[in-house]
Amino acid sequence: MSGGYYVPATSRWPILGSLALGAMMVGTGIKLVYDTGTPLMLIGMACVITVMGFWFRDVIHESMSGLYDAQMDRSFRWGMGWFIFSEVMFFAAFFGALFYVRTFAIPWLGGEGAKGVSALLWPDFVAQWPVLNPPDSSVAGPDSVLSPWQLPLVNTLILVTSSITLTVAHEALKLGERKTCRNWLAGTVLLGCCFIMIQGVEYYEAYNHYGITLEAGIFGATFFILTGFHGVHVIIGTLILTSMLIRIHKGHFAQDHHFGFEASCWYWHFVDVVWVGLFIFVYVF
Amino acid sequence: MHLSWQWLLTITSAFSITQAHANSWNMPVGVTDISQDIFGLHMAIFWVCVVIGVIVFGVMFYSLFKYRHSKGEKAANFHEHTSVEILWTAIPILILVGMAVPATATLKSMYDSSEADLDVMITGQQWRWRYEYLGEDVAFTSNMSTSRAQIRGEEARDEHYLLDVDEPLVLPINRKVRFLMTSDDVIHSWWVPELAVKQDTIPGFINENWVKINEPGIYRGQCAELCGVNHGFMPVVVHAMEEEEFEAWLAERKEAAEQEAMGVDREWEMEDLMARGETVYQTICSSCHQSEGQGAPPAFPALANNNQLISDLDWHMNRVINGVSGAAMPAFRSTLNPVEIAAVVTYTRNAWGNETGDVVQPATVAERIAQ
Amino acid sequence: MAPKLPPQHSLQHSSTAAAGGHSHHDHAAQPKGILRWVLTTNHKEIGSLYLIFSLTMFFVGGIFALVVRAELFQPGLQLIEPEFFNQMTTMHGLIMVFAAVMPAFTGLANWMIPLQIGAPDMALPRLNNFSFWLLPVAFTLLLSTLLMPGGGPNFGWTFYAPLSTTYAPASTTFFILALHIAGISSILGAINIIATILNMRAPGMRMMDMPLFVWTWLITAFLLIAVMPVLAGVITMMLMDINFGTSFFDAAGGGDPVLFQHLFWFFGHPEVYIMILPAFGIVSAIIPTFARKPLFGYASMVYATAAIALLSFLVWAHHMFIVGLPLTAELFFMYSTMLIAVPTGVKVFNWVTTLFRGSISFEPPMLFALAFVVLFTIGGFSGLMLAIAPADFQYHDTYFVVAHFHYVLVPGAIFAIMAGVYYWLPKWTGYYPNERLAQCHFWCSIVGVNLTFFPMHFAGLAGMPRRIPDYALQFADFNMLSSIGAFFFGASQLMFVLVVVMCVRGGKKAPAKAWEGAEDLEWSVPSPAPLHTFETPPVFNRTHHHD
Amino acid sequence: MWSVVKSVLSALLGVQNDLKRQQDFSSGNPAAFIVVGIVITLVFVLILVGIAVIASR
Repeated sequence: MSGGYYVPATSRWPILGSLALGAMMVGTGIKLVYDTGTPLMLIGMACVITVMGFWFRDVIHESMSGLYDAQMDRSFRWGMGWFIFSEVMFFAAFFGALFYVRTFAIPWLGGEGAKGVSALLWPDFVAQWPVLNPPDSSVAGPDSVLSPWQLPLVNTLILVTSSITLTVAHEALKLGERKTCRNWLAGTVLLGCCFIMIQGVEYYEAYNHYGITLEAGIFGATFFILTGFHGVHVIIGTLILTSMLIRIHKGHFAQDHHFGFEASCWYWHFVDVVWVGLFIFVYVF
Repeated sequence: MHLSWQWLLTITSAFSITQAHANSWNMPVGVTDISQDIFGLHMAIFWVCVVIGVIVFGVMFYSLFKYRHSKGEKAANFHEHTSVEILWTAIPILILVGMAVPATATLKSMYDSSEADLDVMITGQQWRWRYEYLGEDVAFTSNMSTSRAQIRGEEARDEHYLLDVDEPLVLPINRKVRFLMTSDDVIHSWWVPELAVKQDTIPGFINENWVKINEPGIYRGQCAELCGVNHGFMPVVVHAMEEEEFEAWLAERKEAAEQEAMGVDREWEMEDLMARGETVYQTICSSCHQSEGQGAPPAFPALANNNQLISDLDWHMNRVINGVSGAAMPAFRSTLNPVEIAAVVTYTRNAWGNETGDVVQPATVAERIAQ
Repeated sequence: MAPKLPPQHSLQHSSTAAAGGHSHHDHAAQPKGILRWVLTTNHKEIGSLYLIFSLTMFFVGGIFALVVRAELFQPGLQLIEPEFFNQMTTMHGLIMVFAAVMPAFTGLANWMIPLQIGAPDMALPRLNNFSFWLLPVAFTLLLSTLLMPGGGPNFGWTFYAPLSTTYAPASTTFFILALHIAGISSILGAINIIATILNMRAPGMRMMDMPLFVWTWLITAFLLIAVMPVLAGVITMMLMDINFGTSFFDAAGGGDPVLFQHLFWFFGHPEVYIMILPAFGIVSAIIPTFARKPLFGYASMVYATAAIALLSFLVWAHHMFIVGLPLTAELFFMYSTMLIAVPTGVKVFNWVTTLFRGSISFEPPMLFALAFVVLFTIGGFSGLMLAIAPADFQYHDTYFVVAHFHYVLVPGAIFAIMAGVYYWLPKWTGYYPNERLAQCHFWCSIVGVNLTFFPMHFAGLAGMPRRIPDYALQFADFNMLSSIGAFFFGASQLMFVLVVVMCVRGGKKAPAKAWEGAEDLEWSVPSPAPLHTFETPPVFNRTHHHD
Repeated sequence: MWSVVKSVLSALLGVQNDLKRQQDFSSGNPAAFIVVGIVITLVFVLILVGIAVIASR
């Protein structure tokens, strides 16, 4: 290369990826609306994952053959940074919904504030958060809510610890101590798996012992959409870190040049920060 | 209520008010103080825009004409001039502040619905309005009365095509009437231009608004928020009358309501229920289930030859009284009275080939509702 | 003496013209035929794909609009049922916003941003192709909902809950998923554009040297990344309410239908600017070119764009003035909305002052740009009127609003896109567009647009609500005019297709610098621009401006 | 510091003389501009909220 910028050759992954995503979405839609179509959804999902695998394989290959220069590296950085910003805004929508409901809608329905006259429609409703008795008696609220100081606290500690272990792994990589890096990274993945399992236990408890369900009024709705999408992100993050572990094992990444690894760290820290927000606003307050 | 910026209105009125009354090109001045304030704001901002437009477009078209390349005009090379830029930032800000002050005053009075003489609950339903005079035991629904034949062009369209209802909202003039607005299903918007009231009705919440009408008359409007297939066919008609006339009307309606209440206890004949039921069906039910009960599946099931309906009277009554949660079928227990429900159930069970022979008595319905 | 802006520059690079001579190993095995387009990673080819897709969808959405206008030609129900009418208004809005205007700007960005900043391609070329190919998938799915049992989306492009949740047709789930795909496409496209602009500028080109089209797109891309995820969030909540029994938008469970509107318009208002900021950039390139005079205030244009973008996050609830907001909120949003007039005014004043004492010629791009300034400003005026909350109680949800946003979108966004296409066609094809036909297209469009949308102001003020399939008799004349105008405007656009097709096939040859007054970097590469440009970064020099 | 605030304020109004801007872009610290920009935006929002609260009394 004569110092020029690397423009990749034609690639079949973009078009295959979009078709796969389309198939997955159509399958999901058919599943939701007509309660069939699961195979299409699963095939689509498998194809999306496969395409992503091949796509990243190409990128890794190009990167390992030294086709990327510092400018390309910066492009990846900007790209990943803004992608995470878009994820922040995705969660912002759910947090915004939570704050709106708690600050405005629930008090109004209970007779307080600028639109408190709405309580005429719901004479029996008492505004409180969490909403255990939704305005209409046809909606069954949760029986009780989870204490933040049990499993959620454990999960908070797990995620915060995992951020630290990941940082240690990153520092080790920068020093070229690959074995240390591998061990700490493996620890991080393990912590991620623990988090997911504990979250699973918590969901089981919520559904079976606390009556917190998706149908349980606005509390159930906000609880599950926030923790659920966060959980999905933890799962994705764990998968990313697992692939990083495999790559470390295979001897990828240079001491001073390993953006793939860094990007997964960014992502993991982002997931961590979201959890802290969740812990404070969904569980504690 | 008159604002100190009345001069704005005066300047603009010479042209605009006569204009607005003479034709339907402009916003109506309306018959409340608020509507007149709003009209003043509207004309003021309109003229501000016209003046700015004339200046800006004047300079622009002058430049386009004067500095044509084809006339061999050489381009100057100036750019950036801080004081000009400050000027064209500052002047708009001043104009905006000048507009914001009267707008704030008007908005505050629009929001002040305290100390009302009469409370009317307005409930949007797909696709009609329900009016309830709170504390007076008078309530009715208001449906569009323009015939399908006119809409289809099979009959000549009359003057108030699409803007006529069977029962207008009757209000007194010179009295502050507070509206409590809500909806049973989707968001509607209750709008009468001449009263300058346009307010969304949000299911599960109540919005407040108010009017104090200055002149008796009939004022027409329409639902302004897309609310489904018949959004274009739910007009609002307000009949504003002198206070004494209104009192007389209200007393009459109260008496009629009492009569109706007594009807619950009496034994009804099949024909009477069928006749009453047909009226109720055609005004309330036919917009979804269609005039011959054929429905519009999948959203609106057919009632004619509906096996479940024919075989299960209990199920049928339950659907009408309590509605279907999560679907378009509303609960009619508070919208219709027991007589109307009994009549419409009887009607649907015996019309269009549904020959069940069931006669449902209002007393039975009242009992069901009480449970 | 410090250099003055806007930039004028010379270029030192030699590789461009000889690009064909470079045998770069990556381009060795170019697939032929259709595969070349499907698999491409080239920003010019992807840009063309975007533009072709957008033009196609412009006609699809246009036909939906004509169905609506045909039904509204006279009072009564003649051609279609209200249910189908609602599907047509909804689809018209969705297609025009998400499949016509946005992809058109993205297409122009793909083509022009690398050329204007001296980059060889977009920062992430494969991702770029992915962003494009998501669009046909998304909109095939969206359009297919029209054929599903129960019909397609019928709740307006704003899809307010609960009409779009509890009371919606079954196809709504597919509508949501289609919008998710389109949203992913927009976000990835925007990330790519930001990375390109921040990272790929020619050595020596600073931020304040960038052409305004690049600046406006940078800010637009930021808006996209900030608000498309919020749209994704709100439609996800809809999906949950419809399919999983949650009660985000249902008061019975403690939710609020108005919550939907807050989230939607938090996306929706910046979305409006997403559709107009790049238009500002195009017009700010064209007017100085044909006035042969630098833009009056380059920096203040940049600042005004940034200010508009910032304000766009603070004004969303002016779409909700009649929804029953508390008084304080109503006042806040009225004030913040009125303030938008200030930076927008700065822009208009700048364009006009640029014309003043120029040397103006009236080629087709300039005609469209000038029409943009006038008609967009008229749309801005009605916007200012709508900002006055008490008056909005009368305007809201009437044809006055329809007139307002069509003035900013059709002779605003779409005229700017057409201006841009006419402006850059010589660069893309190597030929000038047929001047006479283009002028004919322009004058027909001007007449058509105004005939269609101007009477809507009157219909709205006189009391006609929007989104109704049939109307009272006093609105008949206005509607008849609008319908005639709409069909005329629609037919005129066929001329546009003709001009473009003719221009691709041949015509008067264009030199590298196709317009006498054009200054930006794209005019330094040959016309037509070779497939690969700036493979070796050019050195960007600001020449000192003589005063 | 004061000059940064002044520059950001004039940017918000879209008014800035060329010489001053050249100085900002050649010698200014971008981080300072961003921080001051965010702070001023927040202050602006708060002022607007304040006016709305007072006006609605």
